[in-house]
Amino acid sequence: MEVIIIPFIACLCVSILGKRNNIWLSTLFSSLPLFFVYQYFQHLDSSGKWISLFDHAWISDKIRFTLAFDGLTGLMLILTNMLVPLIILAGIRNDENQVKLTALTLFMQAALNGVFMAHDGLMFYIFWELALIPIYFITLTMSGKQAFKITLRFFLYTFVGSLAMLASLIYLFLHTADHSFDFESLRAVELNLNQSIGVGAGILLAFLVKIPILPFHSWQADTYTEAPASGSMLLGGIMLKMGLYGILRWYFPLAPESIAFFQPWIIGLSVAGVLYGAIIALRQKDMKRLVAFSSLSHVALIAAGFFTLSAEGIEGGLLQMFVHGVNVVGLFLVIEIIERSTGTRVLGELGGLAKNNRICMVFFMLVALGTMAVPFTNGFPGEFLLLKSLYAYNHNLALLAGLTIIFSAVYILRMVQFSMFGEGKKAMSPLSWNEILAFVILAVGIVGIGFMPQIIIDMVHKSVLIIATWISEANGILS
Amino acid sequence: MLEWIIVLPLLGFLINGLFGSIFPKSIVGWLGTAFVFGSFVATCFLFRDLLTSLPGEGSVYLRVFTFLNVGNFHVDIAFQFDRLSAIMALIITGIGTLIHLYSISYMADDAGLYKFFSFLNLFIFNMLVLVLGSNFMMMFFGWEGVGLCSYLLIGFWYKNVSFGKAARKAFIMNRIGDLGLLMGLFLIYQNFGSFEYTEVFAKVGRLEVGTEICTAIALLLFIGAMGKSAQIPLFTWLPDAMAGPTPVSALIHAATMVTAGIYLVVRCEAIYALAPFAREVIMWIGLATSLMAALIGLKQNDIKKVLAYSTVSQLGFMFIALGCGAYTAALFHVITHAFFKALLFLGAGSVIHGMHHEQDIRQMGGLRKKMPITYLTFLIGTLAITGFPMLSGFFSKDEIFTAILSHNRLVFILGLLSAFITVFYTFRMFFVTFHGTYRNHHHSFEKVHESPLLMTLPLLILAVLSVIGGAVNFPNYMGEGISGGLHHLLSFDGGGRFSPILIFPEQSFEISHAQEWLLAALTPLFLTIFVVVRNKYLVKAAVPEADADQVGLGKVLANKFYVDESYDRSFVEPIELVSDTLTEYVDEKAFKSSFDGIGRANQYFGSLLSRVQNGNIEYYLVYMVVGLCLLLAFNLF
Amino acid sequence: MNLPIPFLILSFLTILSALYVVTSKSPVHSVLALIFTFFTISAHYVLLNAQFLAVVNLIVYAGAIMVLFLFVLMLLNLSKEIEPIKSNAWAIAATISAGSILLMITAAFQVFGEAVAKNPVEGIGLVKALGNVLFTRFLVPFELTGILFLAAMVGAVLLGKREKKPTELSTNETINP
Amino acid sequence: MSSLTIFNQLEISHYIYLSTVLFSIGLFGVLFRRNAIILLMCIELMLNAVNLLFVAFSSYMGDSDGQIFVFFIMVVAAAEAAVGLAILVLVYRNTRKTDVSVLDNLKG
Repeated sequence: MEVIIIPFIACLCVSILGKRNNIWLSTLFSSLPLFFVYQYFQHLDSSGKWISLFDHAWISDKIRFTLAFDGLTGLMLILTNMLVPLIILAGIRNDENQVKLTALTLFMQAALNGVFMAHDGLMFYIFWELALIPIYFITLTMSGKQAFKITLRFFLYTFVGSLAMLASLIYLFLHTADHSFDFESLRAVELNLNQSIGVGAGILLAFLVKIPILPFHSWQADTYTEAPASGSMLLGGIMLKMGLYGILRWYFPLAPESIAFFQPWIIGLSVAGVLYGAIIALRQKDMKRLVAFSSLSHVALIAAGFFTLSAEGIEGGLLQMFVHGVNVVGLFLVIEIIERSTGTRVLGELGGLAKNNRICMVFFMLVALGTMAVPFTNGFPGEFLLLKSLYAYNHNLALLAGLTIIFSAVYILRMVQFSMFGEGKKAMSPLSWNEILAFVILAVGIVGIGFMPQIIIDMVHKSVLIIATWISEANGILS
Repeated sequence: MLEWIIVLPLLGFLINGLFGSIFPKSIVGWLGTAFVFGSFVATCFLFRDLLTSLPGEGSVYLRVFTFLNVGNFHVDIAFQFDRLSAIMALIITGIGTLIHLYSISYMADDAGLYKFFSFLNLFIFNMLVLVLGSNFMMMFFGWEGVGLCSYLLIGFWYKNVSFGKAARKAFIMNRIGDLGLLMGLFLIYQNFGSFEYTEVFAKVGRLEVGTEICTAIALLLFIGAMGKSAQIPLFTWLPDAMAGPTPVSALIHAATMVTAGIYLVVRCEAIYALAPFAREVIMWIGLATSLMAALIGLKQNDIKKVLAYSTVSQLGFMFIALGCGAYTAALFHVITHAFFKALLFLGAGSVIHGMHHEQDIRQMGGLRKKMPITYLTFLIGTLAITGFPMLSGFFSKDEIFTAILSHNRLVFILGLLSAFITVFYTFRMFFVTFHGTYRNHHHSFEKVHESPLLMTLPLLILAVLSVIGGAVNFPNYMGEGISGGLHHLLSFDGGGRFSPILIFPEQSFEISHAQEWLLAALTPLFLTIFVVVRNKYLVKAAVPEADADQVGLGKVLANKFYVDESYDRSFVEPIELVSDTLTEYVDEKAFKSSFDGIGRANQYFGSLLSRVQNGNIEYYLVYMVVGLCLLLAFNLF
Repeated sequence: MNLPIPFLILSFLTILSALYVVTSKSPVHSVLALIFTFFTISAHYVLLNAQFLAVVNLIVYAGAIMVLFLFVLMLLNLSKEIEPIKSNAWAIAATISAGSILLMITAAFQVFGEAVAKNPVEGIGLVKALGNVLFTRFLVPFELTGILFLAAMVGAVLLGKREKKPTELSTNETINP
Repeated sequence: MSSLTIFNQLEISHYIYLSTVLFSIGLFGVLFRRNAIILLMCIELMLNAVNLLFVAFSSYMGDSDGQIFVFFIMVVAAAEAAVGLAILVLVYRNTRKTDVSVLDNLKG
């Protein structure tokens, strides 16, 4: 409960204080939840089951306000509460928008924490939608020419998806024995194959749009590009993970019978998305757009890994979720700093920035390596496991998806080359302390996970096992 | 001891990388060198221990921590110091130390000196991980890591855009190979359930020759080797990689990294022994690479480019040997090649240094008088690479040809042709550079100078090694006691926990007396070519034409068979076209518009419906009445 | 069917005058016809033994409401105004709508209305009986109607009050001629 | 002939038909006419049709509630007429017309 309330109160304080608010204080407050997450971890027992943190009757006695916690949730909470302070910290800008952005980011943090902890279907849906509100306004903040149109597209897209999920949840709710939205009750509903496919399609749609998987992605690139840096970071770093988390936490347990039906489709689309995003990213000039498409490519691979239903795929995917969050935030941070000091983020207009700003260059290189999945950076173990799981599923698909390691090298190095190397066309101003601090924390994340990915795997392993058991029970197979 | 071998270069990287910018320049270089030298010393001691006090074990094993443990997949960060990795580690740290030493002086004027040394140390670290890792995962770590260092060092002078392009090309080409290697690794894990060399090879040992799995794995791994060791079709990056500082070319792109492919095949001998078809493929690709690179080398005028193509050509030889199953010969050639090619590159670096960064041999000439040490050592290197009798290159090439001869006559003849061409272009380069008259107009001849001691010392050491390097594995006819050292080392079976490197006994390449005579008759042929070259470039003092003046075959060769251009045409441009098409038409038009189309359709129907709301109460009344009627009707019927 | 003559005559007059209300071109004629309709309806009430309501109907509708209408007509001087006639399409639409409602309601009563048993009680339409019910069971609604009336009165007065600023009126006129 | 005897000869359906017809006439007027005053009068007519039905049922069933409702409806009708006419006067002042089709500012 604390992890939702603290950011929310901080959000209120920032709104009230207005311009007098202190960025360091906001950062401190937004990182406080990490401490509580640590405490929650102490409560976990060895079974890996969800432990209830808060339980109170809400709309009715059966629709309760329930928060629960397990390793999976813990991973997402760490990701959220680690990245949000960084986003706030890096977002210092001396204009009116800063207060607004900080307040909205804190609100977002509260909502995201809620999404990851919700144990009740309706609550999950409400937090899910609640997270959409701040990001909508954040995206609108930097009103570029097309901002409104793009934001509307983003909003409608995700909203339609969530409505489908709501319909599915309500359908399940009506079939529960005790008319409850509780996760366990929803899961206990016995569905036949057709029902399961229908319910699954609804739930899945919300997640696929959010991830986004190939045909549902057209909101993504524009939104990333138009949103202010903190918006892009929130979207790419954390919000996409909501969809992936949702697949694991809600789709797999609630409609396990339908997985076999959707599996080939989702994996096929994901692999197509991996290539599609990578190929488009090859030629982008706008750095943010490039990162958006590369993110499309990377995240699709995670989805494919999940749907292989193997331990490597799911746990590797979870690892990669965390890693992708760190890397995307790092990339957007660098791009933001470049844009702030040179006024552009178009590759043709930049070059030679390494000369002025060595720290930025080193960090950029590090994030780039992480994104390219070079060994001993964080990107490698996850991508390796994902490709391995995909390989076990289908050799040819793995080969196709594996092309991403070539393409990612091409577009990431191209981005580094044309912004950092070559003859200097623009100069960069020196970094401020808050930016350096953000860099250092992210760099530690990149290298640390690169060397010891097992920490994250251990965190989620038991929760994944439980979900895997549910899937195999429902499908009558023991894997 | 094993941990020190690996940790020291990493420490060097971290210290120089993090604090190098605040150290004085003089310290940075010596610091970097010291760490590598420390690693070299540790390797020597450990190697001695391995040979003396650990006779039964055959290897030293060090498990650090579990890297990943997911489902059935388990992989450790673990190291294994056996005879094969010991040899590789000795080359890496030994040559590495010399090149570090050389770089202190060579790079002294560069502002990014600390960066240079930290990258070099990082490279040594990664290379050691590659060869010392106890499983395929560790090898892959090192494999990608050296690729990264290669990228960083080729693009070291980042202000130059074309250098950056060369660096990216190297990295991406390597990545293409890595994809193949990665697929090979997946296949290995799927079939053998482990990445540990000992476990995998133990299981492989139970399979039969010609097993499809082995062939598939062998070919996939070879794709990785193609990328790293610059074989057709992935060789074009290596000549471009000469954009990096010369010590980098010597260390990475001649002596160590590019031989990782050979190491991979030798390491997986158990698999390749069962895959004759894959070996055949390797042999032919090696042959083609060797010939093609040698031909291109004929018309290159950049001193480093000539050496680069000769490296590609020599790597081709090594793969031919591997294809014939002559693993020892290949490894032998790796060792001798590391000596003389590092020597040649460092010599070239010395020339470039003395010529104030002029690399075109047409601008040189007569340098023999100004740089005697460089001249002398370069001559030794040249003789070694051309296979002058009793120098190191002679023995290793001889072994390779022995193996080829007993394997396939056609390959033997073509390989011989390639070796002749080597003689031709190497001496061409040598004569044009050091003999004749000085031809540069920008710098006066007086300004050309011999390099300082720090640079000539490594040259001298390497020259000595190039001369005596053949002692590593003298052929049988040199006498029972001193011959076949490397072969014995690799085939050693102590019966301990680890089996020998070469699990399947290497086939012995016995050749008849007639064939021995044939080989012996080759030396006069070498000499003939030497005389031809000497006549053309020394006596007649011919100067190679500019690339633009080339005609016919010469033009094709000068343009490197138009390989880069055809790659651009057949891969780069289509992909860019696809990318643009996807961006412009599919993403913008198809996906986005279709979604927007739904929105627009809604708006249209909305505007149709909104006409109903015309604000006129009369209409509303009619609607109301109609609605009432319908409601009643619905309830009634 | 054997219907009593007074009912037939009354019904005939009621419908006839109602039709005249609807069709008459002059508003004043409409008002007068409507008053006549109210009279006939009151007569119906008498037939139905609802004497009190018959009287109240006359007083309230014919006496108060219709006078209000007449006052307004005179106030606005609308007696001469000929309103624009709607097109034939409108006439047809209105006829069809009204006709179908007639049909529907009739049908509805055919289905549901036959079940009502005739159970007349003597004297429920008298003041005494109604007053008894009104001031006991319906006391609260009755009081509330009083408040409603008051509110309506205040509202009507407020709305009907002439605006203080004549300029505002004139601008409005120019905007909406 | 007293009213009671006539009452005894009547069936509820007669009044149903009568009030339905009246109601429809009022409705027709509402739909057909454009003069706001006539519209209001038609509404009164419809209300009266309903009243008539209420009274008829009340008498038939011997339940005085129906008549009470008629009483309330009259109250409401009077209030409605008062406010409606006041609005009408206001509209006329502003537009010089009582034509309802002019008042179409609430377009969708």
